[in-house]
Amino acid sequence: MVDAKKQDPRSKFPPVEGGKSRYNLTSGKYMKIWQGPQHPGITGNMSLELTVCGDEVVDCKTHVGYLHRGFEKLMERRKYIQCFPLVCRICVPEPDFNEYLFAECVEELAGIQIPERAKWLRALTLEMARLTSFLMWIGGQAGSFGMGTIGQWTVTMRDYMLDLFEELSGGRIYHMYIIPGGVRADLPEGYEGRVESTLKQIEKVLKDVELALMHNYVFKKRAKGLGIITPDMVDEYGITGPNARGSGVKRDIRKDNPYLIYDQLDFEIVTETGSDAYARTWVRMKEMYQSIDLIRQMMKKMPKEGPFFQKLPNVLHWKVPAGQTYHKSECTRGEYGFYMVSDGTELPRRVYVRGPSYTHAVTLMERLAVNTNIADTAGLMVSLHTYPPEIER
Amino acid sequence: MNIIEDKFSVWQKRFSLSGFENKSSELAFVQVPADQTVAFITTVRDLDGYKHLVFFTAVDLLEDGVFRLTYMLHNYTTKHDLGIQTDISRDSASMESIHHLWPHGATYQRELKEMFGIDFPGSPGVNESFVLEGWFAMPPMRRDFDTKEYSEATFFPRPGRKTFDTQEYMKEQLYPSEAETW
Amino acid sequence: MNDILLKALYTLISLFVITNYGLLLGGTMARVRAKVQGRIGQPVWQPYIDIIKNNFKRTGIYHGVMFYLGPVFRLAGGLGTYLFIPAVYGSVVFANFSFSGDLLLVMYFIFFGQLGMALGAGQSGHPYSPLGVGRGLAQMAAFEVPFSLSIIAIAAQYQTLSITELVAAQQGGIMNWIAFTNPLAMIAAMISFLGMSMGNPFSVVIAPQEIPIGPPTEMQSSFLGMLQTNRAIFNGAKLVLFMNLYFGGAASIWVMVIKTFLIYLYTVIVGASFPRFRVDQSIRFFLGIPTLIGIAAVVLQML
Amino acid sequence: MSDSNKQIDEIASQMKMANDGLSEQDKAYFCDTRPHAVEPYKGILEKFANWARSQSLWILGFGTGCGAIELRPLMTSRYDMYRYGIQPRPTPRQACVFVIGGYASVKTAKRIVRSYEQMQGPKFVLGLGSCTVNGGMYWDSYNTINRLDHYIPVDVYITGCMPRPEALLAGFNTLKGMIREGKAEGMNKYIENFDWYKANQKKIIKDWNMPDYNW
Amino acid sequence: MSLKDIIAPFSVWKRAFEKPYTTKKPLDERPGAARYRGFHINDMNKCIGCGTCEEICQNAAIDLVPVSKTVHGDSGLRPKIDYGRCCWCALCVDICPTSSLGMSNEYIWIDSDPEVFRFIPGHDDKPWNNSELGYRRAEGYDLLEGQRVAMPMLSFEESKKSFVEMVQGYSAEQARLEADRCIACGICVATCPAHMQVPEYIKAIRDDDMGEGLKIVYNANPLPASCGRVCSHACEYVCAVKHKGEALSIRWLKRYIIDQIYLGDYQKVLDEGEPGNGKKIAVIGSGPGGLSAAYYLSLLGYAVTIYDANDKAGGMLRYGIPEYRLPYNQIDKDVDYITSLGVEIIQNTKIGRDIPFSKIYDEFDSVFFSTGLTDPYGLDISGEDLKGVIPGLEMLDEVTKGLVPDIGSSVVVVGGGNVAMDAARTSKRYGAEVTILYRRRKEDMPADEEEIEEAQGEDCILTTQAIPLRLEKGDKTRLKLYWGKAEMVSEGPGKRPKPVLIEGSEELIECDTVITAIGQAADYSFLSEEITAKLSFKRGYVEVNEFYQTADRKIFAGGDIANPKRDAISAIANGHSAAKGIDIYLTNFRKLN
Repeated sequence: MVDAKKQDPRSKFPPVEGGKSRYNLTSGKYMKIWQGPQHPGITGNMSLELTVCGDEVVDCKTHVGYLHRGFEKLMERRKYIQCFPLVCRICVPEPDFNEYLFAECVEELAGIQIPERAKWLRALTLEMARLTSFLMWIGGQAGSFGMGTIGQWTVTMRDYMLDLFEELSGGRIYHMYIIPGGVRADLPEGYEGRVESTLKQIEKVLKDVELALMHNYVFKKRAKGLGIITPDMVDEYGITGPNARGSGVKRDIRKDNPYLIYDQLDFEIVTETGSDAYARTWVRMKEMYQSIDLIRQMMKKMPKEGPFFQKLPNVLHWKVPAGQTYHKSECTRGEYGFYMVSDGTELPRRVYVRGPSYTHAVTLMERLAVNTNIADTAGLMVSLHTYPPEIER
Repeated sequence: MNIIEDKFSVWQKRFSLSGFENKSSELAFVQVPADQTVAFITTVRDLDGYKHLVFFTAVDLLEDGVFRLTYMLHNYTTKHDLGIQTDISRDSASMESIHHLWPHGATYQRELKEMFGIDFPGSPGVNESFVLEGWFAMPPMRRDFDTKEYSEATFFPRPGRKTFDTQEYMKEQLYPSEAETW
Repeated sequence: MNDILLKALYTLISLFVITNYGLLLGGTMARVRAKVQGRIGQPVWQPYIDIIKNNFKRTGIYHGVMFYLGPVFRLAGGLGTYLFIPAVYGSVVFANFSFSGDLLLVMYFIFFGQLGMALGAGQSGHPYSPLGVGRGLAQMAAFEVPFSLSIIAIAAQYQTLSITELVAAQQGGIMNWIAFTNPLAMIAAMISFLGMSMGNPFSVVIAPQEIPIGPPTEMQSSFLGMLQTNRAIFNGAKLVLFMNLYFGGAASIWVMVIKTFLIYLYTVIVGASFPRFRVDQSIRFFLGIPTLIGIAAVVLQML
Repeated sequence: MSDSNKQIDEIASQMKMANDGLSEQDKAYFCDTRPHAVEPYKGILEKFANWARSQSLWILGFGTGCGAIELRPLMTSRYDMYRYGIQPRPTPRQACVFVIGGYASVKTAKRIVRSYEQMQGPKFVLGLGSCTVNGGMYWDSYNTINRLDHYIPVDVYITGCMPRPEALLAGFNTLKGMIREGKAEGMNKYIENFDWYKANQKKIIKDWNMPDYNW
Repeated sequence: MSLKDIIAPFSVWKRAFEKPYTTKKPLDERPGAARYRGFHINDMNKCIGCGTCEEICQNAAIDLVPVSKTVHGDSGLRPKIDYGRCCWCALCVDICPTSSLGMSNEYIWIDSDPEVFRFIPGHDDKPWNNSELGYRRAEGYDLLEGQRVAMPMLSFEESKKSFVEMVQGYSAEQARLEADRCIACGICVATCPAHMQVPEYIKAIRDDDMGEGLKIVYNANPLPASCGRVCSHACEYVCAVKHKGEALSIRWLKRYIIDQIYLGDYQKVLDEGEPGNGKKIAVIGSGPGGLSAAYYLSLLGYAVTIYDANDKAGGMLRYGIPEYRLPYNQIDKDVDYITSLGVEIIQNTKIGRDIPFSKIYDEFDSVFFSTGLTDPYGLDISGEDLKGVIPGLEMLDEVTKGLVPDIGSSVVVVGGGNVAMDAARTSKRYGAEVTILYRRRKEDMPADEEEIEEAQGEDCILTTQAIPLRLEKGDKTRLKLYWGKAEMVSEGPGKRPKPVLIEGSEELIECDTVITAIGQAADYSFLSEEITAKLSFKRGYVEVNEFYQTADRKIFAGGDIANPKRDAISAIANGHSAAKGIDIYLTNFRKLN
């Protein structure tokens, strides 16, 4: 069986079979260069092994593992509560999804019902995390095409969001807020007002960004037609999230399999039909506005008072009944899932983390990079919004 | 919920399924013998709309001497996740490849080969290292691999730590006498 | 003999001034750029410290003779460019070595530095360097087209290739500036100036994100210090050149400062607002509208 | 048990190294030649040089771990490290500060060593977070190093997980002070104890060869 | 390419005319948020060194190191945190049972020496030690349970009518829930006089492994059925969980284990002990001390004979504690297992009266006596010898023997100890109106808190700060008791205040019976004179060494006569120590001779 990628019909360059180096590097026609792990154009710490002919990429191979810490192994020898600080590290820009999914899996296996307010608070942090992550992403997308100004603004806006997180949870990056049983603390006093003023500020900057970036001749020139994901590739490559929605595929777990309180919120799935990096940027821009709207809705609809934590059995020797489950949620990059197996002891038997970047950054990237200009690989990679730690964990 | 149960009875006519576990309206698990797995996956993919390979992973059931492989598939129409599980022997673990169904299956298989030592003959690049580099020990996700021991032997924990056990220390301080030791 | 010594002294003064001016201009513009980005920005004198630090590096790896010579060529290019441009009209000190055909020599020197750099970068062995050099040369070839057309147009208009004479021709009021007497030539040249100053959207040569950081990937320590000094001089030289060619030159050093500052600000204004083109896109861009404008300018003169 | 051991050996033998297929000559990319220590200048000249070094810190843009996430705000307008003379550089040749963002997996450790050696002296290393001190959260992981100072010399440690950007700025201030006082001589320390560092590095980095560049 | 696409991007320059986002002085302007998880702080006075923080830390970042003096309920250890491991998750703060651990909002600590990042919060001098802000566990979020699982009990209405056991015992579910609260710190072990392995047997309950539990319990306590009901549970006063609210009900969990296993199954679980070695030991008194010594001696292979003056074994457990607290069949359960090991109990034989002490002294290889305190103190007021004034113990003893005490319809109990409460509540069960008089305040009462509460719950009237003045023969009732009000006079700091009679205050209670329960003294009359001369006594106690060996090397003594704690569990511990001592004395002459 020949790998589908190797027969990419778009490639002008003949594939060579046999698993050997397919391009004769000594011929002088091809050159192999590495992008990353030490490279500002790479998302996180990973690398692309590119074979180029002139300015054109003829073969791309993703190398990951630079951030492999063995989370899944480490969790096998930690108690359930001890896994809680660990999981958020799997995804740094958006740690809350890990916390939520881990908590959700444990709660299901242990049969714990969390209070209503905890659900709202969880959804609130998740949505805030989405906004935060997108804000950094848009800076990266503009930056990967050389427009540093946008990144300077939006990363600052992200920082304002981090201030909110810090106030709520006590941590800027690793919030460790969603714990099995609920959340760790209630909203501080006057939080709503500060959220609103931050959102207003972000909205203003987003308007500016939209004007300066989305209606930018050069940006359009670069992003349009870059990294085209056709709708039929979506299932084949397991593409989820904005990458799929940018191709007009209407899928959003928040709507399809609503979790927490998403069924009580009023929103529509954002789609674009351009299928390229530009369309994906639009999807994410719109999802930022959507997130802002959802945060506002939640602030309004949230029960104003009530318990936010359901007492757990003593966590020092908490035995979760045997069983297995899978939970997923819609993070900024796509479907984020936790598969958990418990064997009835104090330690989880297996926790598997399904990160959307797993397919986006490896198989999909390897396919899309072929035949792009070498200067576009960074932009292409960012437009897939990949994050390496969730690949290698 | 009934839909999946109906489907299950249809599938059961063709495959020897067992261990059907209907977790919720969104999730079910089913066990398939190893030799029928890929055929079953192909069937549900092509005929039942489970087009999306969510993930593919293994659990090391050391006590039973098997690896339990889990293929999680998703059906976007019914919005249902189906976990297809199969047990393969731990010794000379090998499984049929699914990279022809989904290209990213090859990545999962590459990872499983590296982390568990499960072979997938024919899967592209399955022997290439994935996340590890220069790894010569047992595949680390195997249950009998002790990561703490390995870490302490390989890396250098900073010396100079000493801790006291509360109970032991209080005994030393408050009732060191042999008369009260039992 | 005295004349030569005096000339040498004047040249040194002129170089000293332009180097410092270039460095300060660079520092100032970094602050201006920072302002758009909503921050304070580096100190104005930061380029000095960077150069001092780079020259004080204890080690420096080299990859062969050409690697040594690359920055030297580059610096020679920068110096050459500047030394044939009269910086201040009518000033003895800043007249430099202007002569009747200096415009051609200047254009050659603009190219020369880049070529020298290409040799050095090529020997560094890093794959990013030749990629960057390739991009740089390709893009340069492209922006030279409208620029050359513009030069041809004004040379035809004033029947001279001497910068001093061109400046002299523009004296006596703002409407005498070539910018107004031959706006098409000015527009073509100013667009190609964006490419020449390697700011966005034509900065892909030294872009950190798009694979190479360009020719200087392997350049470090005093090599880098030399390149930075050159950048200051070269920048100054280009600004002075454009000022002389299109904006009436400068009768005093203060006028020069103001005019060059504004010209530089123009590239910064464009640079902060746009991402960068890929090299093929920028080539297409330069060979499109700017070239057409340049041709139009030439044709208008020919008519 | 022996069966499974055999199987593991088999798996190990099937694993391909990144540079498989290269000639023996090409494989030895790693620089084992001994560098030479460079003595600092004496007196006011060195003081001046140190002042300049402290005021112009160029960070290598290599996000080795999660600490990299806080470099982003630091570089952008909220914290604006440029005003302190600190800026990122994309290539190790031009950088003089290496910020190790927390944990380093074995695979990254190799790149860290490589990048560190490519940097030109004097060069400084900042260790972020617990992980660089004693392994941090990943103290029992099979793939992360526990003590960074066993592999490269570290000048300043900043506690926290993650350290806030302010803590990083404070760390840079400390580093600046050390440079001005002439205390940040990590590079010479590395050269003087070259064998020790190399032995430590070789103990963990089994796949010692570098990836196959064809330059 | 539209014109908008060219012009719109220049809108970025708007920003150039606005205020920069940059924080001017980031190091001064932005302290951590009020909840920031910064560096640790620890309240040294609150911390008890339980080590729960160390237990929950997934990074093995916390060591416990000696800092202060070890006392009961405080190990003297304090957490030392390795910032080369910490991840600032604050789980240690969340779980800290005393809430002594917290986090400041300080977050800058920079050093070039990696070895310095280990410190003892609160002990080492750090600038953030007094930080008010920073992470603390939020209200409404708690990882530990502070409330006890409620014990099913008879209502007071029910209980005061009969001698049915009032505390009904946990169900399996309740026991597991209660056992789940344990944090297994082990601080209680030092405080338990018998040093029972409390965390281990509680773990056995969690694991639902009663056999294991029983084994652990019998390791240190051969009378668990009794102790599980009436132990004075010193452990619960030092329990780390108590700082969160209520202590773990360690006593009732122990009882739960015993209640789950039939006596007949004991042998399957417990060790048989060593084979007989032919040596004979005499034990005088079958109270907890004696039974404990007998049990451990018989495990060591000695032939043990217990001499007891009453007709049933158990001593004060049986005759001093009413049945509603400790049913007799539970004492029987403990005693029966001990006798099943071959221990011989000779009842109704009082040494000194029926058999001379010297005979036993000569006949056996060693003698252990724990005869307890049997002589009640008198009230020392006039009219004390009137009819109707009876000592509390005597009354309880009668009840145990099945006699109906002659108490009439109204009773005054004088005293504040457990005996007083027992007497009062027993009287209540015979239908009397009961008033308890106590000299000091309620918080000074030596009786267990729950006993006082239950006594009050059963409508016993508690009158504190009341000093009996004199007794007179009554008119309608048998007696008239005059008492005076007392005020508490401070005796200086650290000392407990003394009750002093308020001159002129005098009140009267008319009653049928006055039960005195203000303490007892030991009775050493059974010892032969020559032995008495050999032994040394101090304030009524026999002087013993750590193995409870008296000045006569052959004689060991324990229980209330040898230790001032005066409770069953101490007596059990004494018996155990003495058994060890006897073993050493008989096998290893050099050591204890």
